Amino acid sequence: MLLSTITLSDYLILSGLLFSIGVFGVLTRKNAIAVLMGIELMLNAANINLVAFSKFIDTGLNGQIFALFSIVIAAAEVAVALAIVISIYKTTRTIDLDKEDTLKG
Amino acid sequence: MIEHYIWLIPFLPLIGAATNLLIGKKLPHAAVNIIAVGSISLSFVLSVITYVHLVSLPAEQRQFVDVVYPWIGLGSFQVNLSFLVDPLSTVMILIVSGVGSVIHLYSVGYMHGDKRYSRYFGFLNLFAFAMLLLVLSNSILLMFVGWEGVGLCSYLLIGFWFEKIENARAGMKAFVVNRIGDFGFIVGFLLLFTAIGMKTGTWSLDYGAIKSSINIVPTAILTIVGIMLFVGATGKSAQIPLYIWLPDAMAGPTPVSALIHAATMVTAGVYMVARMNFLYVLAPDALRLIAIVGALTAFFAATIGLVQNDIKKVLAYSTVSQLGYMFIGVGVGAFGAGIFHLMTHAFFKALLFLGSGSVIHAMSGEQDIRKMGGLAKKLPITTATFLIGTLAITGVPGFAGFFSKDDILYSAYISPYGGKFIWLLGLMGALLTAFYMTRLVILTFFGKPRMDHHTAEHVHESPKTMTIPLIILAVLSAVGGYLGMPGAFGVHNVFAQFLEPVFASGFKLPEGSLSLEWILMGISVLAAFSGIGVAYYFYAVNMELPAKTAESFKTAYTWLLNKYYVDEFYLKYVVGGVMKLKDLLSLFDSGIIDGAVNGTAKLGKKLSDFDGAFDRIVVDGAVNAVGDGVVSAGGVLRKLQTGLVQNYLIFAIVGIALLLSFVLL
Amino acid sequence: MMHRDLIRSLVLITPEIVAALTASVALIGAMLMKRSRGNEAFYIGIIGMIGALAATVILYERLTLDTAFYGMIAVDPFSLFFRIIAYTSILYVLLMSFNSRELKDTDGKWEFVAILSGFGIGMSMMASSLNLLMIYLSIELLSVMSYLLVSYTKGVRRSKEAGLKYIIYGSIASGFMLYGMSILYGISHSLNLREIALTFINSNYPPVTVYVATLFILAGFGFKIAMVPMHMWAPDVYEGAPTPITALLAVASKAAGFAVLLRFFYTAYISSVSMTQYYAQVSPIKWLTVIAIISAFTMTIGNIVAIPQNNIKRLLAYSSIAHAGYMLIGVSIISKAAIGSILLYLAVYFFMNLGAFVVVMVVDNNLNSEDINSYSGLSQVAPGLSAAMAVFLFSLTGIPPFAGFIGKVVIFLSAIDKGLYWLVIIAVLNTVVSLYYYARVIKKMYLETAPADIQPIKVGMLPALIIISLLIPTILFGIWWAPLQSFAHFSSFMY
Amino acid sequence: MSVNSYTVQAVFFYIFAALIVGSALLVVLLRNIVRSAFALFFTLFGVAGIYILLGADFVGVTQVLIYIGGVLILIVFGVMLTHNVYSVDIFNKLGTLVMGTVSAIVTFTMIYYAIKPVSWLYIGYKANAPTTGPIGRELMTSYLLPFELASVLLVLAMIGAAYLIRSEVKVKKAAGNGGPPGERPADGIRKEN
Amino acid sequence: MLSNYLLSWIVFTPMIGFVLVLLMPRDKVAWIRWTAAVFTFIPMILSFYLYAIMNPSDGGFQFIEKYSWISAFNIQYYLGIDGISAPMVILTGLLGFLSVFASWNINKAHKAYFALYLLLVTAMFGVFMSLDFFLFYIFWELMLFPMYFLIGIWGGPRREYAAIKFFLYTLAGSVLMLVVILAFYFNSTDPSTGRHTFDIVTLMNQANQGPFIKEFWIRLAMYIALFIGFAIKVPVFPFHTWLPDAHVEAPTAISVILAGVLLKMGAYGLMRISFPLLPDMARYTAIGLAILGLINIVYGALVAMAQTDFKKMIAYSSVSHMGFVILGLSSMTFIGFNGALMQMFNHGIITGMLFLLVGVIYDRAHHRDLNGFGGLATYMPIYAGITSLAFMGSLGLPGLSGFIGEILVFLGSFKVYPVIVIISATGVIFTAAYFLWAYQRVFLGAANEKYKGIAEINGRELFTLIPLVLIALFFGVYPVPFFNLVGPSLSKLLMMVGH
Repeated sequence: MLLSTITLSDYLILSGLLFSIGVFGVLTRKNAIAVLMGIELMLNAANINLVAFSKFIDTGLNGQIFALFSIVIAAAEVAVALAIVISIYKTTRTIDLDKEDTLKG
Repeated sequence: MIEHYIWLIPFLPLIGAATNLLIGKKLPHAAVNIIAVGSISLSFVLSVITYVHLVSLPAEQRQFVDVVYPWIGLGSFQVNLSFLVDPLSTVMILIVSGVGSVIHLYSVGYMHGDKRYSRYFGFLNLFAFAMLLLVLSNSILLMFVGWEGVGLCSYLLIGFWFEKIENARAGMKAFVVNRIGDFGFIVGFLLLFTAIGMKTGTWSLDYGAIKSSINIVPTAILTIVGIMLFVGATGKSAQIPLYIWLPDAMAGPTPVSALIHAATMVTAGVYMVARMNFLYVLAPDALRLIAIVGALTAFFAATIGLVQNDIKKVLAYSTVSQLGYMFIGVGVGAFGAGIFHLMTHAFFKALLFLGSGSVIHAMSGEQDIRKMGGLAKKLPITTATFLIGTLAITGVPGFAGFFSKDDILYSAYISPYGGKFIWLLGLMGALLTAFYMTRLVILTFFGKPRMDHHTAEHVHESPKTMTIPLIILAVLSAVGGYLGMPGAFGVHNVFAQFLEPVFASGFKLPEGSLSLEWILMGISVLAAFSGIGVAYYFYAVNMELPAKTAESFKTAYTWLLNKYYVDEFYLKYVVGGVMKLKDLLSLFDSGIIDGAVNGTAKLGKKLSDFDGAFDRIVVDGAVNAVGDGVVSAGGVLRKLQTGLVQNYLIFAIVGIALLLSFVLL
Repeated sequence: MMHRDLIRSLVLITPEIVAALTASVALIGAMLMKRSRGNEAFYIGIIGMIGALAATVILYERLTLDTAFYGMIAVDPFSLFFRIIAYTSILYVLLMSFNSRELKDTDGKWEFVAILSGFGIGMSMMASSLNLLMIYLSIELLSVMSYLLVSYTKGVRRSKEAGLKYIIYGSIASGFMLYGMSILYGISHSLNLREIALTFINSNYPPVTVYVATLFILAGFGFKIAMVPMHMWAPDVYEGAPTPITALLAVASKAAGFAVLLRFFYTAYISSVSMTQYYAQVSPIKWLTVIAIISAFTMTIGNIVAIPQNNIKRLLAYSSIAHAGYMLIGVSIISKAAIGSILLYLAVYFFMNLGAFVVVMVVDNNLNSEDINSYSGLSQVAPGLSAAMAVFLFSLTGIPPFAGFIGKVVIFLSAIDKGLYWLVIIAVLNTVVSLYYYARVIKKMYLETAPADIQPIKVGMLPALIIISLLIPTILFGIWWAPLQSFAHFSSFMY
Repeated sequence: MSVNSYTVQAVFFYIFAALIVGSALLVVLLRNIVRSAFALFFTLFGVAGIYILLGADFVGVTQVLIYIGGVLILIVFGVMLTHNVYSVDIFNKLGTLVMGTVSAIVTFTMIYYAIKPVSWLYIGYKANAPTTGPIGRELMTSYLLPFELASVLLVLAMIGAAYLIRSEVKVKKAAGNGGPPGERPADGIRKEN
Repeated sequence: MLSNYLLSWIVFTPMIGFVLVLLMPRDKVAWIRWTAAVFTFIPMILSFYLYAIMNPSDGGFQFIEKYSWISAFNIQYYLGIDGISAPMVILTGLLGFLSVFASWNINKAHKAYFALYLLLVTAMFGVFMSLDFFLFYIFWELMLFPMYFLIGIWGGPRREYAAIKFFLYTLAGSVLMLVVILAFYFNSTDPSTGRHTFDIVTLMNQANQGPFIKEFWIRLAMYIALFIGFAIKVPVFPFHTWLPDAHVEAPTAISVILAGVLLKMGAYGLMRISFPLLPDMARYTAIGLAILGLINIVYGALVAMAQTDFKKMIAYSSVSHMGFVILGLSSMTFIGFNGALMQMFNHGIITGMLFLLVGVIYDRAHHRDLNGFGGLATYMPIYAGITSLAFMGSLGLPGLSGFIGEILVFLGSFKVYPVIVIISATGVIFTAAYFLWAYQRVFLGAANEKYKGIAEINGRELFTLIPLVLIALFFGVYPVPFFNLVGPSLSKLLMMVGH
């Protein structure tokens, strides 16, 4: 039957896919906030991994706790990232990453 | 008693030289004279005492060594400052100090009024020291020290009046050519030293040590050593091919030419060959070579002498030629005859040079014989002594030259190493010598005066200090010959007999018949007189004949006048070649090596424009040269840093992927 | 959990507690003092840091070798060494900030001190954590704090641009690290490093998985120490950030990176029982060769790209990348002596690099330029300053009699002992290349004449004191470096 | 557990998986930033569902609360603040697009080859018991230090973010550093390349 | 008391001077100069005293000072001298002291100049005395950065280029040496303690060298790496291009030190480290060394002939003279070694004199173009006299010390490489040619009015020259004391090299 039981590797492949899409999003979008979204996708992928491992191979709940902390930290990161993006926007009216190349060489 | 004071002989002139050079400027001329002449005469006196002491000893023990102090002490290899006194060196020190004192006395008059008076005498004394050291030394290395020392003094004295750049250039030429000779000499004694050392384990350059172990060295090596030492001799004693410096050496003051370039220094080569007779005897091919070169030089130099117009140049070529004779003498194995001719030549050649000196002195510097003539009346003593000298050199019987030259020609004829060809060359040389000497005498002293009016008034006889030496030398030139009268005259040869123990290394000249000796003597006398006659006819009787003959043999005359263009050849090829080579190497050094060595990092180019230009080039990213090495690699990698964070991330991910693939595969 | 156990753990993290107190006092200060422009905040910060340092030294003297909080962190000489480096570098940054022209006119001085204390806590936790979660958490704490610090001068455009680049690069790097950790957790079903080592011993997993997990984690650590594939952020951020913060990044966060790298690899990938002086590897992968390759690339790229630089901070950024490369040589030699040599190098690197940045700050304060050309003729105008800079630069090149040479020699010693000749040859050639750009600065200072209009440089009392306090160890440890050697050797004991 | 509960789980898994992957692609590919922010909502919701499926109920709820409630709202605010109508988000240069896809594919292959060969040590069936209690106990005992540390991180992050955003207070003293406050005079010198 | 810390006193007295000079106010130029003079005079006198109380018959190391410096790596502060290093120490002391007077007319930043100068002197003493590889390397590198500044700041027009080139060349060489030192360290076992050691003396006996470096290829690679490090210093043919630039641009006093002492470190390194530690390799590569020596002699002489800059000519002449040293060393014979060491000592004295003389003329005419002078002998007779003596000594005229060195090298190496010696003997001709040609262009010829009122050599310059002239003459006439001093150690070295 097509709908056989869901094994750990299915979850892992799902998180792998999500991770790669996140990477693609980060590398191709020009808008800074779009990049932040990409980062969120990557972190979520990692969390799926953690929770999946916690269910299938770990007696304790370490994986889930790790995921919890990761969510918290992600929140803090987004806050700081947005603060920086907006403060740039206030002075230069653009958050296009291609314009941010004065420091180079 | 004298054995322990031998070192005083060379040492005295050294002290004289030191005082004159250091404080001579402040001393009055008189004091300088006393120091200079005094020191050389004192060493002459000591030499005489040594001679007397030596003669008092029985013939076999006439040899002793005076060791002063250890010069180089390297364990097994010891070189001491030690002097060997034996008949040969005694004769030499007598000649050197004797003729030297006479010339020192003469120089007092000649150099009168020169602004570097004390320096001149300092150098002259220094020369005497070096020459005495050369002849008295007991090891080849010490002889080499004297050898270079005299080379130095000849450089300093030739270029004494260095205001005129030609004199300086002549001095340098002399030193460099000598140096080329010394190169040969060094190689020679290096080979000898190593050959003996390897064979016998005794590492020494003393004559005694060498003589004792010479016979186990293979003759092939000995021949090479002989030849290389002779190369050194050609450099010092101006034989073909290294004679070119002697004619230019005439740029120095005349007493210098007399002492160094006639009597003593140039004879060093002959002395060396004589001293190394025990080696040369075992290397017959070397001897044969010496004889041939000697003969060629004798004839060749005489031909050039024919047409020279400068009084000193004529005498210079005559010296080269006479040295040729000495080398014939030693070359054919008649070492005694060679040394005897060396002595007689020292007397009459010094006399001739000093005579020409007083002529030049009188003519206030004029040296061209074509502008002279008719000086006999004004310079009676000079003319008389000059005449005696000429008679001696041309080999007129009764005078010194005749006996010594004849002895050489005779031995050349009968010796196994000589042969008819060498004798013939010697004979022709004698004829030409007679010709050019007579030409010189006639053109200088007789005939109508050809100098301009102004110099004519000033012609005057030289002062007493100059004429006395002339007279002394004239007497010696006349009487000197009788010392070594050849056996033909029934009386045993005092000189040869005195030197015999030194050359007693088992080589005997075959006994030629008495009649042969007489015949040869007759032929040589004939040659001398015919030379004089023809010259007399050319220049006294039929004045314009020389011009006509010069006209008819145009090319021959110009070739002779320009000394066979030998100097030009040397300048163009030897000196020119070296100059081109040095420029090539210098270019190579600064261009290629410098560039190549730091070319890898292109530091050179980058370093050279190390200032703003460098930054400008790199800052605007124009990496100009391909393969600019490390510095340009920096520029290229730097451009990867585009400023876009997304590019950085791509680089990171690709980097990790590459690492993974590298590790896994 | 028995409260006696809790107290013991709390005692073991007293320095962090002191730092947290400082942060809270700073926050209170922020509220009360209403954005004042005065420097009171820095005094509080300095007192706090000195307190933390004192606590650390006391712990160090008590020779503790223990874990705390259920094995979350290890408090051993190794971690205490890094805590000392952490709090000292923050202390120096605070001292520098007194005179930093960039930070003078910000109104957030109190927040600055708070964030710095947070940075300190993050760094010491990084050095001591034995748990993957703790490692991730402390790295995140450190990173977020440094994102804030880098873009602290909000008036300056390039500082915000640097901050943006830094946070984007950092988040993605930590994303990769988290993913790597999750896989490692999957394999070894435990977050504790020691247990991970046991799983490696007991079970063997396909090398591919272990490689991918390790490389992803290495990406995270690599970002912190700016090693080659993960180094491209460093030049821009070092140039953009205010100079004291650049110094902090170059010295403190790099040291923390090495701490967590060493802790992670020497606990998880190596069996604790080691017969020979070399530890036995347990993991199925040849991670040593990976580190060696990275070290070679890091050194070479760091040195080569530094040559054409014109901005002094950018040049020092590449130079610090190169120095990361030299230290990585030590990491690729798994022996106790190797750890000692890295710690020694870190200490020496701390003095000379920090000193160089202080001088850069002083010059920037006076000439308002970070361009190397503006250094020409500095020796005539500020002889003392340029002499100090020359000493720091020569020491960075590794010329005796300065401490930099000793650092390099000690690392080369252990490398040659292990037979890594090819790596040492590369390092040695890099030293010669590095001379090129360091000497260029010295050349500018000494061999060129100052432009006519250069006004005299006033160094100020505090920066002078700071420079001297860094100059003395750089020279002293070049000559008599036995104490430093024993300190580093002793600190190499790991739980 | 009857056969159908497995199948029900499988069905839900595929629904959520499709939801996640679909909306993730939308987030990344939509040109308009606002629509992609909205797509992100669905992704996060899907992930929460997955957590519930895996029996991590507390984590699922946290995900919804913090991620969707907090982070997503923040992002939407960010978008609104910086989204000026006339700057259409034109497409990226072809070069970065290509490199982006290549890197994504490379990353996926790395992950895929890491996961595929591993034979995971399953611990057998673990019932989906409520996890809030145990997590709370774990947080207060073995994970106490990370808990405290996370709190320090959050506080300081908020303080820092607030500092970065607030506008400079007008400098009362005649500091005389004219021009826009904080903005240094044209730092021409800095722009050297 | 003094005698058992003598070596440390010699090495570190200049350091005391260094500190004093730094403390002095900037404008007290006279004080600074005289402190520098005093603090180089003391080590010179101590080195003479050292020679006096040294017992020459024992070839081993004397005045040993051995204290543990960094016990962690078994690095010792180990000083000692023997017959080979004693002359070098005396030479350093002498030239170090005299060059202070040659730098009397340094015009800018006197304090920095003399401070760096004293540091340089310490480094040089250190190199010749240290017997611990690590200490040797520290002193070897310590000499680098003072030289960089001394050339870089007080040098001629292209000083920056010359300074950085000197620094890079020497650093590249010494960095190679560092790798070899570390390799030796790890493959050595100190018999007494069983630990690794940097101690050159223990490394000298092959028993203490570990297994790893017994393989032929490794030993050859190490020997060549060491050789390159020393060859750059000597300098040997392909690595010599830094010398002319460094000499031309360096101020007079520094050229004297550079030529007089620094060049000897390369050769000293060969004798102290390469030969005893890797004797089999030394023997194996001796022929190569001889050929390089030959190239140095002939190539150096010819290129010197092509120079128009006085100092550059002398620089290339140094390349040529050091070629003799290399030839002597390659001969592996007792006479050859003595010749090489003698030549090192003479070259220091004579080339030191030459550079001082160039300094005299440069201070007056402010240019060094050989063709630019002419006829100076009439205006400056004393100067011309001393220069002619220096030239004669340099071209190897008997009676002066130069000759002894050269002739012994020839005598020693002829047995081993007859052809090479014969070709390098031609060098004697070229040397004579370029020196006399230079002498003629500068001094002889018509009096040149451009230099009408040029001042004769003054007292201070004479004071620096006279001692050197006397030593050159003394060792030319009576070199036995030198050979007694050097002989036993050289025979010990010879035994080590196994001939």
